[in-house]
Amino acid sequence: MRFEELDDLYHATILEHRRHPRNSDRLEDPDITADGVNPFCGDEIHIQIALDSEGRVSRVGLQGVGCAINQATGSMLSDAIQGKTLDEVAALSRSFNDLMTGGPHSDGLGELTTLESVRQFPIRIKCALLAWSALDEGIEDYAPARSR
Amino acid sequence: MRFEELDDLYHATILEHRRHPRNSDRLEDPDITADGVNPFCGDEIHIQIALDSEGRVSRVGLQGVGCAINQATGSMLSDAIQGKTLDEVAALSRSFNDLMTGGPHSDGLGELTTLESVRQFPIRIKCALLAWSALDEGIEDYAPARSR
Amino acid sequence: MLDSGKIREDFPILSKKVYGKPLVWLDNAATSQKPRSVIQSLVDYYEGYNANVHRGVHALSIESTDAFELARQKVADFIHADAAESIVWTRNTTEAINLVANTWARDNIGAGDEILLTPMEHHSNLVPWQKVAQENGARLKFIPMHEDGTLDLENIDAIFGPRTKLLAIVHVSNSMGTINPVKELAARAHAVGAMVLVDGAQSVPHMPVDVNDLDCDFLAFSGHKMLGPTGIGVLYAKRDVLEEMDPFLRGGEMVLEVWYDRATWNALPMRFEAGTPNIADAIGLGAAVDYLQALGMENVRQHEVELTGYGLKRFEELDEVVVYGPQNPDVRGGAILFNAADIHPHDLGTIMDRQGIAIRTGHHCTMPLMRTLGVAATARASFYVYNTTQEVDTLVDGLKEALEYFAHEVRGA
Amino acid sequence: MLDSGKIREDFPILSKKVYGKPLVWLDNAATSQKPRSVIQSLVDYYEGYNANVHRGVHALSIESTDAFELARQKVADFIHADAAESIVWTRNTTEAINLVANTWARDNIGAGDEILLTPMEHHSNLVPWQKVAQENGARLKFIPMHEDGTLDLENIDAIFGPRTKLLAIVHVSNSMGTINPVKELAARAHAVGAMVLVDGAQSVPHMPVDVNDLDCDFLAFSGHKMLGPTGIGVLYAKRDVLEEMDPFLRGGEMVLEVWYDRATWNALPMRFEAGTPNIADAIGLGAAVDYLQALGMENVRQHEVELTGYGLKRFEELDEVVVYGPQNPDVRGGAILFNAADIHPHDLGTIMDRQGIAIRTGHHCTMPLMRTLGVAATARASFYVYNTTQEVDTLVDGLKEALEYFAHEVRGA
Ligand SMILES: Cc1ncc(COP(=O)(O)O)c(C=O)c1O
Ligand SMILES: Cc1ncc(COP(=O)(O)O)c(C=O)c1O
Repeated sequence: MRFEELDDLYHATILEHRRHPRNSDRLEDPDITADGVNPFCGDEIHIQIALDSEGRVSRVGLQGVGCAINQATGSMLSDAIQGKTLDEVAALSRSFNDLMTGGPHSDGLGELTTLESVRQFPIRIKCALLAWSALDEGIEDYAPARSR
Repeated sequence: MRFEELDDLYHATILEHRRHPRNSDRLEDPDITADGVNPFCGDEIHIQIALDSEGRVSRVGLQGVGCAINQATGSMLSDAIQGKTLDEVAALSRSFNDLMTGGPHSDGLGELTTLESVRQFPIRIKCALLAWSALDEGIEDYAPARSR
Repeated sequence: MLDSGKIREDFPILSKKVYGKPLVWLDNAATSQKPRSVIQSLVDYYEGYNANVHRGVHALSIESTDAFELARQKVADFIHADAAESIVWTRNTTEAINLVANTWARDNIGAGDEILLTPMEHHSNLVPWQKVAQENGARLKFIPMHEDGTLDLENIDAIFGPRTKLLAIVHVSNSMGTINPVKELAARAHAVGAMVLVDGAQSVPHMPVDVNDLDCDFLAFSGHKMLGPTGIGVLYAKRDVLEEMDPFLRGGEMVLEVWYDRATWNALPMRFEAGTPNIADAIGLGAAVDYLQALGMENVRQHEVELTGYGLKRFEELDEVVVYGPQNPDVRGGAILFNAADIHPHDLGTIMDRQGIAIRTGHHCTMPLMRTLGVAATARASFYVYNTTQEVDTLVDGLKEALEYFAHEVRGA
Repeated sequence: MLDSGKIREDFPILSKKVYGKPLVWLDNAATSQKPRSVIQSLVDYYEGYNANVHRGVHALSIESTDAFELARQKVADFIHADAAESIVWTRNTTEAINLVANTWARDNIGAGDEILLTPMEHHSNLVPWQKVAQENGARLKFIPMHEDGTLDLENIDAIFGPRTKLLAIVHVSNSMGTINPVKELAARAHAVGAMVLVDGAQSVPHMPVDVNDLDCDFLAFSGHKMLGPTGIGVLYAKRDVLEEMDPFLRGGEMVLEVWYDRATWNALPMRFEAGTPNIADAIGLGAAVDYLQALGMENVRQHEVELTGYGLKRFEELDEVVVYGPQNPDVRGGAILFNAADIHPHDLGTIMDRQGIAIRTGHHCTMPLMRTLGVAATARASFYVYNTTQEVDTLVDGLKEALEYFAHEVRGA
């Protein structure tokens, strides 16, 4: 059987992240928490973020169950947002969404760019977006608390 | 336009009965009353029967609204049951039902036999049966009262 | 405006003969015929990409889901709805109205509240409200009607009040053709805080309908009356109204998460679509909408105004025939309701049938209206895009002969 | 027993290619494919005799009514129902169950009463009862289940009691294939005066089902899972039960007489069919029943026992794959539920899809069961009359390669 057409989707980088997810330890005292579920897949993602005094992401915890795409995206995300301000994280999230929907996207996505292949499998795009939409909501929920 | 195929359904005898329904005066003190409605057609039939001392039909009143078939059948019925015992009326009703369903039927139906043509118009058979099923029910309701 | 001759070629059934005579289909208010493109869309689905929708990762499921949701978008565009989420698939108009009766109405209409209707409602927009009234202690109230079948709005201010919770009104009467001033009445209803449900079974197929212009909260219609397959209908509802409503039917597809003792609901509009939907026929309705859009709904309307005007004029030749409903074709739909003085509608129906002419006879699912008109039954001829003035002639000539036929009684077997 | 090779020729879609590979349709528990005769029955209807049923006097209406009612009789005969009046058309299994929940159950289940279910119910036979329980103050109770997905009936005497009012049970589990001893449980239920509803969505299409033998009060199933069109389903109910039930949806067709303030109901089964029915698809389901009857349901069952037995055996070659449900093909239906140790079902689904193999992945509308099995999602291959042992081989070989593929991670773009 020839699986070439799958090699983009299951790119080595993606499978490596899935096998060895980064930052998987749960943070005990996070500033921000974010949770996403996709009941149709049984996929779950849980994110904790600690900020430093300047409001930059200092530590990330991310745990989840789900398919390779969902798992790998989460792992890459947990690396990619390190050291960024929340505004920068939000911009990154927009950029990743653009990548998935085929729009023009900035090139600051690093490893995440390997997920571009998911676009050839439209039904799986939501797998790649679960962690990001959870993150967006987490940040949104945090923002009003911050301005209180 | 050629209506020949309709000439059986709208046989002269049938149209004549429809135009001049027999026994249409309402009886004031009937022994038996029977009413039938077919809401889908808006058809109605109301029958009153007076019995003589021997239990034979002595007078009939029959009023109704509805199509030619329904009206004509009612009119013929009101003639045909005169002088009969209730058992004979019930037998006549069975015989008419047989005529409509294409079964073997006795030949005591007289004029009613002209309605045999209705069988070529199956959707109209219920029009011919309305008066008879009302009559059947009226007799059934009367029977227990009689045996009390 | 429409080239009916050309249109007819798209409808295979119209070349059929009945008792050796060409079929003249004038029973469109009951159900319409279907163009080849709609029939073919069903064949294409079953031969090419039949699969259950929404939860499959395989190719056919993705293809069927896309086509199914595209059909929803087509229907949304057709009635100018803002979003496809406002379109809930049902079996027919009747189920759409029952959905609202069993959800929004059940939860929002209380004792002493009023549901406002018209005397010309189809049973499907009357009997569901009788149940709500009975169970919730509400009252049905009817807008008065003139003899010509138009609403009597003289005392309209007295009709709407603080207890009015719902106006449920037929847009175009399936019996008399009356077009009701739904937009104006909806504004009145909203002014007293009432909701508005429009029975669009006879308007959506026949004229441009814009839910934003009407500003109705609910609109119900049936696919089978607008060139689409049987088994598919639509409930349109404003998004925020739908969002607040409890689900109706429950089961697969409409849930988000389920535990043994409880469940949460899926997003709109799936929340209101329990179980495997009627996928093929939804796609078929999409094809019907394509067909109507290509004709142009203004043209469809214009065609029917012309046919109805012509028909009403020709009916004047028939002395013994009474026509019900408004007489001006510009303010009525394409249905002519009538009675021949001396011939019962069913006899008329049978005689027409033997000439290949299909008309409807009886109460047209408006029994109370029949009583109000003082008749037990009536006959109805109703038009659509493929009907022609020649067919109207066939009908009127056929009626003439029927009248003559019944006038002569001395015939023998 | 069945000649699947010959059968396949009757199904146009089966000659389709997906990504250049022959379609291997193993998603039959979600929906089945359709033979040419069923598709043609729809074309024949729309091209030949499309008309609204039951109230027309014209030729087409009579023809469509006859075909529509003949289809009902065919379905009645198929499940050995005594009378066609026991067959109510619905959209699908889900609507059929909701009909009972909103009528019989709403009126007959009271506070403290118990509704007995199993842990393997499809959402459609669970969520409607949650609503009844909540609104009427009743309790849902679940028959315990063994690890292998069969019911644990050891303490069965303690399970049925005087408060048991309804047993609502899936005949064949759509997830695990378990065949439940419905007949025995129905007898128990009746012994305590409870009613019995059987979810036959996965039994009626796949094996002989006799409602009199099962002695169930209600049986629900879907046309689209048994070679029929989408949009048509069936509620069977015992005649005397149906006779006592209040109507569900209200409107045209289900009424006898209507006044402005009240209505009376039509005869069975129309009383439960409001509005224009899905005429074409009911006739299509009749054609599907003809097709299945010609094959013989005993043969259909035998074919699936063989395929499932073969499949379960071949699955044993896959070390890293867990199969759920009972292992003996004689006591289970034709669905194999499984998980590959290290590959998420959705990744598996995508990999199979690219080989042309359609399997289903996820929770199969049995989320609570998935939790009981301790998994978030699973994969399922399910069989029908046109599937072959070669297709089972394609599936198992494909799974092998997928497992190998995921085992090697060092690949680059
Ligand atoms: C066991 C079972 N019950 C109920 C259903 C629901 O069927 P439908 O979606 O046709 O209503 C299904 C199918 O999905 C099923 O497999
Ligand atoms: C005005 C109107 N409302 C409701 C209906 C009911 O439509 P359906 O039978 O498709 O539910 C009809 C059609 O019969 C109608 O003409």
